[in-house]
Amino acid sequence: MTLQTKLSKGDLVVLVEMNTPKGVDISDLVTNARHLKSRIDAVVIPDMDNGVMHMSALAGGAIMRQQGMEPMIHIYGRDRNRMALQGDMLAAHVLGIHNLLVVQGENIAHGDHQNAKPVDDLNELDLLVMVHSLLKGTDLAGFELKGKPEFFTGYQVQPIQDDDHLEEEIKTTKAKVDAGAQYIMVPPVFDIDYYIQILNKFKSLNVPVIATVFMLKNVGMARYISINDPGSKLPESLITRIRKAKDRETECIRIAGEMIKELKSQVAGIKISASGWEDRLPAILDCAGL
Amino acid sequence: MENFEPEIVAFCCHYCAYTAADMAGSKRIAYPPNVKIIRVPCTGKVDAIHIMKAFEKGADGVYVAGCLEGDCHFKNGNTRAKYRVEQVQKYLTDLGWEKDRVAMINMSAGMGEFFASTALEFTQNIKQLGPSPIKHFNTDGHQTAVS
Amino acid sequence: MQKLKNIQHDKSNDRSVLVIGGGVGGIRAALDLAESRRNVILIDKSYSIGGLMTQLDRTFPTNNCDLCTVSPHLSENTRQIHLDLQPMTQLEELTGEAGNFTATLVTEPRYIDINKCTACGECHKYFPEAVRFTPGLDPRAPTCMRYPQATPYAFSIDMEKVTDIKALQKACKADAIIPDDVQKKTTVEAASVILSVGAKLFDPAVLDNFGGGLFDNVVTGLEYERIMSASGPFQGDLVRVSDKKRPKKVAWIQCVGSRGINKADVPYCSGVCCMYALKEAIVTKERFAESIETTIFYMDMRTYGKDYELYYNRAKNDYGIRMIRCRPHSIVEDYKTKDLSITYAVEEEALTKTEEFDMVVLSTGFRVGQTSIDLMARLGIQLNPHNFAETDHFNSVKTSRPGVYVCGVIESPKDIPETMVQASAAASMAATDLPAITDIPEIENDFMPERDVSKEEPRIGVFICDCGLEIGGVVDVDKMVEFAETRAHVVVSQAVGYGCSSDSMSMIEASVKTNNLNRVVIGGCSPRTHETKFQDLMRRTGLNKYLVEIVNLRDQNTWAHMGQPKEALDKAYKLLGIGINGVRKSRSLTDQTLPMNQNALVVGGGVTGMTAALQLARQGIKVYLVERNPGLGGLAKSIRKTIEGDDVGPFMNQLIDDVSAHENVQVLTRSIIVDHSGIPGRFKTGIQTGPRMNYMQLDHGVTVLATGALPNRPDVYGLGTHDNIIDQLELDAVIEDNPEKIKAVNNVVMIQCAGSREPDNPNCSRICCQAAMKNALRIKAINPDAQIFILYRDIRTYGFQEDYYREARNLDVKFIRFSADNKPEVKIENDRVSVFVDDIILGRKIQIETNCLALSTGMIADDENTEDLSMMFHLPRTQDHYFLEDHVKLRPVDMSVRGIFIAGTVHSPKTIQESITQAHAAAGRAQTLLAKKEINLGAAVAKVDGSKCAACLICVRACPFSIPFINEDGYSQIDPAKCQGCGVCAADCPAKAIQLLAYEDDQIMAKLDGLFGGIN
Amino acid sequence: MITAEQKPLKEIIEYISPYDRILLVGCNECVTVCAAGGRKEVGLLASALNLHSLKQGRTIDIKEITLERQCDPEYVEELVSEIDRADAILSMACGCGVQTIAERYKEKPVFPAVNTKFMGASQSQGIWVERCQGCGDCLLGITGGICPVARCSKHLLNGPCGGTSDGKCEIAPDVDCAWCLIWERLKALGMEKRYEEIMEAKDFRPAGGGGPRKIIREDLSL
Amino acid sequence: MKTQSRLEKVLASGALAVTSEVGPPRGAIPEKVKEKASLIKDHVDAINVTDNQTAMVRMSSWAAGVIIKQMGLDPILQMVTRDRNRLAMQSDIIGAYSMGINTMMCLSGDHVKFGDHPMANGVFDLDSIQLVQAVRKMRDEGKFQGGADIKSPPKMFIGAAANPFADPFELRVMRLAKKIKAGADFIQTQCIFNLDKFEKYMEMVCDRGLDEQVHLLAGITPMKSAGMARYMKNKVPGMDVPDDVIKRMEGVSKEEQPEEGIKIAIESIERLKKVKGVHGFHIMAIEWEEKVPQIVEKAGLFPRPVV
Repeated sequence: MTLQTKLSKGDLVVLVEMNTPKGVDISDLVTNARHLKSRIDAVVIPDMDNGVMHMSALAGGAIMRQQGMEPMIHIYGRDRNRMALQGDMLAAHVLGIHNLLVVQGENIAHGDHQNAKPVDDLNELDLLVMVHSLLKGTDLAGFELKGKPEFFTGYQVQPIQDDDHLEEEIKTTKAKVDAGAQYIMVPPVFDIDYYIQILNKFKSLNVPVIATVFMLKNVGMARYISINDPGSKLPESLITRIRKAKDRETECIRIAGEMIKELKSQVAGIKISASGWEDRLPAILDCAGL
Repeated sequence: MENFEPEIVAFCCHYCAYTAADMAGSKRIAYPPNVKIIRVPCTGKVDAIHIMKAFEKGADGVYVAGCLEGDCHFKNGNTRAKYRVEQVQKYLTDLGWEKDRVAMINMSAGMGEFFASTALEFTQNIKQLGPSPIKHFNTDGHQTAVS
Repeated sequence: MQKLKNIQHDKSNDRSVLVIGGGVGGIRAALDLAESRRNVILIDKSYSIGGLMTQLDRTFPTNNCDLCTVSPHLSENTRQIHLDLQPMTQLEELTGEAGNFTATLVTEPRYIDINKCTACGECHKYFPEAVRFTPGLDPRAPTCMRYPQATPYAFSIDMEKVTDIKALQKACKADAIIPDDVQKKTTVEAASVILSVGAKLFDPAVLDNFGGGLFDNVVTGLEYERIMSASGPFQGDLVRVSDKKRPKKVAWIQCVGSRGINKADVPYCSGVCCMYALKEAIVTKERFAESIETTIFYMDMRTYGKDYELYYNRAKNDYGIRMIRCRPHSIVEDYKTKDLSITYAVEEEALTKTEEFDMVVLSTGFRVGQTSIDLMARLGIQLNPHNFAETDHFNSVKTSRPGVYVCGVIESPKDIPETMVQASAAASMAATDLPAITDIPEIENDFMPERDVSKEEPRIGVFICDCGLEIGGVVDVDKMVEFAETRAHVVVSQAVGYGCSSDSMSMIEASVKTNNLNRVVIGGCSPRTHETKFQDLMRRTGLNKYLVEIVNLRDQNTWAHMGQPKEALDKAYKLLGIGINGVRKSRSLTDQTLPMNQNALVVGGGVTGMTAALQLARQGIKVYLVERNPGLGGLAKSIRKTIEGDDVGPFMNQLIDDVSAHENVQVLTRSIIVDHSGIPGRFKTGIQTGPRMNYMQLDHGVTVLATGALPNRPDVYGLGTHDNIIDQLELDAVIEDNPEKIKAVNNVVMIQCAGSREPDNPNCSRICCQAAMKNALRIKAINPDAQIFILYRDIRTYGFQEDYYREARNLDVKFIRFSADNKPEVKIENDRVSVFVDDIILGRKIQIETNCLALSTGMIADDENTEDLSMMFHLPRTQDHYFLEDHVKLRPVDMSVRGIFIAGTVHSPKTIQESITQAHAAAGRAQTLLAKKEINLGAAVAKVDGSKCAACLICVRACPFSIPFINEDGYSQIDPAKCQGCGVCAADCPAKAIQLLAYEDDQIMAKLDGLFGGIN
Repeated sequence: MITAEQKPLKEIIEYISPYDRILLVGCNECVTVCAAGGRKEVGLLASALNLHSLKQGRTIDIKEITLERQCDPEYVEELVSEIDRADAILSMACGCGVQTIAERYKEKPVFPAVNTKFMGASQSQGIWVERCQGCGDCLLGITGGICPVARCSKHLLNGPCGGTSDGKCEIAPDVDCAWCLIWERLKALGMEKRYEEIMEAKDFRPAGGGGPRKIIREDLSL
Repeated sequence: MKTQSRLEKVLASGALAVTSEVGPPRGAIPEKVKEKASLIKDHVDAINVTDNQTAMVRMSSWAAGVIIKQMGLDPILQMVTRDRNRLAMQSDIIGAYSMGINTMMCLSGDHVKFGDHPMANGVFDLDSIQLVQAVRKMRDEGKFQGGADIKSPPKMFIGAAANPFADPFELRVMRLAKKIKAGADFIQTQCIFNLDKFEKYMEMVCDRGLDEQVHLLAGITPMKSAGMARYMKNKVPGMDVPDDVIKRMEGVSKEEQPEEGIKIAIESIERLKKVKGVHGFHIMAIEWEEKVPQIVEKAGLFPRPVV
């Protein structure tokens, strides 16, 4: 069953995020994927996430396909112009990658190639328009394509900073849905009750809402997020809980698992991001009872 | 029984307990000389057989001393050692021995005082328990292992 | 017999660093450089190196005898390739410039060929007069060693005092006397110079009121050390000089010759005397008798170092050492009994008292001798007003002459750990004038080929140290020797004195050869400290280094059981039994090696981290600088001025620019460490980096932790409740940014130790007293009419900071002392802040209304962060959550996990300059590891016997590092290059098919047999 | 593999108490892999027995030997050189090994030191689970690779009983319901239809109902 | 008519059948059987006689069945495959039939672990479906399992059990189909508390047309207390007691709880009467047989038809 049909049937979908390597050694990527094969519905492959140069998501998606798994790749306008993007989309279809997630590319200044020149030929809305056009068999210049690609396209909501921003973000997201986004992915919030409130608001857009569970790894990381990303509402009690744990890593896995448990009845799908600790994903799934 | 001086073997891991023992020495903290240390790289190396053989050869008590839980230099050698000590305790119980003749103790390299106080405590416990059941008092008051 | 090896200078790296002074500082600097494969010439005017520290009895806080901890550093074979030791040598002239100096050296005649001398001591039997052994106490032989592990291990002769040269030559069986030895002059090329000549101790003889030099039972601190020392004049017995009787009452008088009260005094604080007086008092009680009464007369107790306050508290509370805050006026000797009476004023009661003592120790401090002043003139470096070497305010080892660096007491008064830090820092700085470390090729060690002993019957040699009195003073070494003789296969059994001294080492080496030994047991101290040294010895004899077993007779026997000599002897027999049986089963093993990763990870982007990163980067090392905040700078960025008056801002901006611009530094801000694995030289650390927490793994060979401490914000004295109640850091900013506001203040009150020296933060924050002086003086400069009150417990302006304290007093800053149990009170009424304090001198409570109350809140460890890091990196911490270094005296920046170093305030509170010095030191120590191209993993790896293996997979699953796998032959295989050597698989293997080399089961069984008297 | 578990020490001690010289024989096959009777367990048991006898004030002579495989006469033959010096044999092999020894050395008493448990697989380190009962007529091909004979508490062949909850068997919450597993597997394989076929009553002759079983390979036998 | 079974006749008449059960005593006390049976004799069409229920040793079900038969009532012989192999079971069947017992239930039985003989070996030579098949073969083909002919084969009306609530739910209907395919004439279900789920189940049953092929009797158990409800939910395997039922029981005072339990049972029957495919009720009043008449009456199932 593809992701799309499963979502349309109302079944819970479980996605995990896996980064392509910075380099050509794909052994970890493949091994981690294999360990999850029967347990998840799709693998989300970010494309040079956070502005850090990695192997392209297109290749990552193709590798997942080779492993018999369903890929979903990020697309955004920072690094490629409309030519490159359309070309890559056609390639994606041919390589068996049919799930797209339109994201906003991280500011170049935050990445590892700070001197690079951002392209920004198309914005997120343009991208959705572009995908829509390709689906219809026409490229952005109006020329007809030989063979139409098929895509299931979603939109990645920006991290919510506060209630005002939430309202604004719902508006922009609605525009994306109107432009053809078929599902939306909501970034992580650590206060579950608050997260559920947010998710419920997005549900009003009438497309499947996928929540994100982001794995904390230690106190330092939790502290960093609580200070630097107040919108993610990381409660002090969570930091205390990790500090008090005898085995902090296991506790972090448990926390992620519990979040998934709480969220799974509330949303159409859950994406788990272990951010480099993909080898711990099976343990998180165990804890989540998935 | 009063002048019974037990023979105690302590299997100490190099990184924590052995260093703690050195630390106790360098701080001149006295503890009973009954404790004799055999150094191992990690308590995970200590096999149940080593403990059993120590008893067989005449030990009145044996303890395995490793790093604090969660702090093992080799990730989890000390927790494995703990299970092995429990295994030996079960054996001893089955044999009708006191299971407290063997123990697992955790400490960090800096805990010289703790090393000394546990050595004292363990020695006192073994004194309470008396000589190993395989030892028999000769008329001159000396104990010998029958072997 | 140890020879001084002729240096074969590496051609491509032929520029050396000249280190002047062979005290601990000079030795540390020289060894750091040599270990980093830099060529070093170490000169010392004395006939053997070691300096002051080797004369000390024990050092705090561990109260160890540190001879043995220093000595392993002195004779490691492998280092000699790069280290050229020239005793009895002085610098005459230094020309040229940084990178290209020419030094003229003069070596005095020794009259003994050190390559022939066996240090047998025959010569001194015949000519016992003339040369002084210990300052002031011990007139001894003309050919005399200063301490038993002297390096080089050879006598020297003071030819002027020799009457009959022929007779002397005759006495020497080794034919080592060179009567016509002459002074030699040489020139050497040096890229840089490190000056580490230390300082002299003040001679109290000039003070008539303390009878120094006149009264037998008044001694200086150092003399007291010598009296207690096992190698001292009374063989380690504490007795009075006058009647050789054990004293019952000993007093210490602090600040003798320091802190400028008398005419002969120097104005500065000598920094170390408070700690050594406490140590001597504790050791007196600990080693000699609880009942000896110990009293310390002091002005301010300056226990400002790491955990020193705890040591002070122990002295007071656990040992009952009496503390009297008073400067005694004089000492009077009873001419008959030679007892001493001290007259002193009791502060609280305003009366004087006279009390009798058996012995009085004068805590004398440092001063720079004329020879050092002359030497510094020859080096062309500037002196400060106190005749110490003037250094850069942001780099304490950098002198006024580029390329010349200093370390140790010649820079400023300091204790051993600080000297060690500065030595490593100086070495690191000196290396910057040499080619980058990454450009130096590696030279192979060439030991003789190993002998195959597998077919031989065991022939065991047992060598037992007495370690001065440390072992021999508790148990009878001869009896142990006899015991060992009776064991099977023991061919040789003998006592060797200090086994780690070079003569004993040579003797053992010779014995191995003449007796054709194939296994060796050393009964001595802990293998943790000395195993390598004896393993090197084995290699020199052509034996595999795993054929030696060290029996821990000292640390785990005589030290712990000194009160039970009989039981300790019995235990010694058993420990020897374990060792002998164990070595019998030892096998020759090969060490595993892996290539070194030459990147460095520096955690923390404050002043310390940046300095360390830059220093490493300049040596060609790729550095990852990880900082959790969005920008670099850390706490130092919020400081405006140093006490010396330097602007911190421009300095920091320059540093940030340099770091950001350096091609070898990869700055990773907004980065959090989340995992860590690997072994020293091949670490792998995972970080989350950037605003979106991108995960990244860094490969690196070493780690420098410089994550700093936090400014303390305790909830005391109304801090945070009123605009006029601020901390010193805020005051610093106000003074700089808003002088108008300062002009408007009338009464300024500062309260010291706010939140420090308290149960929940027991140590001294070190920086607050100088911060108070700094800010007080600046306020006075802006607003001379301002009244300033500093409420304190002890003023701890150590070293030259005392100058600022004196200046503050001169400017009429009021100092009011309070005690921990009677603290000032702050009241806010009608928005006005008042401080109430009991004035001890006035004997009443006074009220000061203030419009500026500055609290000296100091620092507190970043518990949450160090806890996280300590778990990931497996590092110990102190009780108050700072990182705990490997050895508090001798390895102050090394952590117990090799390859991890700490610097800055994550170690303990310190000033910017001190942090920078430690950063350089950490970078220098890191280079000693990075200079190697290979990592030695040791030989303790698991080995599978395929014929026994049942391929059950238990090892595959049990291994914490996932190393074993089932190979195509169907049995488990363990890659020795990956095996970490924990032995979990060996213990779990149900088929007993796995053995951990060096800890095989048969060896452990044999050890058990040895313990219980059986033979195996 | 065949799994086993050491007998209670008390029982072993009772067996061997009349004897002074014991030959303690381990096996390097299944019982090593399930950590019941390999070299290590042999060593531990020997040590425990020694401790026991020393406590009684007597010494026993325990000779430890671990054979490659105790169920093959050729390996068992290796005991010949030791057998005369033993009063009794204590075997840590499965029942097959014990019987092979008993058959070869008829003059010596042979005692089992382990309880032979079942044919199982290792689930994770230190945990072994039953997977096969050797019924002689393998059904796995039609049950999705999961055996209802070995893994259903009631050996049901036609589906789960009414006691299943949450996919677990009624006998204990940690026991998976074999039929739930079979069903999931059949679904995954698209073989749901298989389930609807009634499995006829099982012929128990190949399972041992017809007496001790034997395999004869004429092409191999000599 | 396949058999002489009264139950078959009632069902064939199109009336809603009512059965209940009697657990034989743990001792040779025939009076006890009689006493229990007479409590319900007028209110049910047939009486299940349990076979070592909950794996506890009791008087054998066919002996107790004979006692009931001798009272002129109609016993349903329960037989579990746990305690007997195929020889014993076939011999008991022809024995029982010879004593006039013509209706039986084929079950696998609770696991021995739960009973008073946990050390016993469960036989399970056949499973319940295979037993249904075996009885049908005896009746319709006149053959024993071994293939030999039966002289005068037993004509048993064959029942089997169904639990609509055990896992996996989707298998429940298929399993029912299997039992029907094997030869089950009627089905008695596990106690039904979750009516919604049961209705869904019945829909699936009807979708497959199984209601045409078998007579399904819905299981009803009156609860004595909220405690019992909780116990059933938590401790009895394969039981589905929804929270609102427990809440309802808890909502009344302890004294009123038995009455509430009976009320629930009656309401359930009323509701289930309307469900397509439900051909009757099997009332399991565990150790509470005296309440069966009341339930039957209040549920409008009294009097019983005469056939």
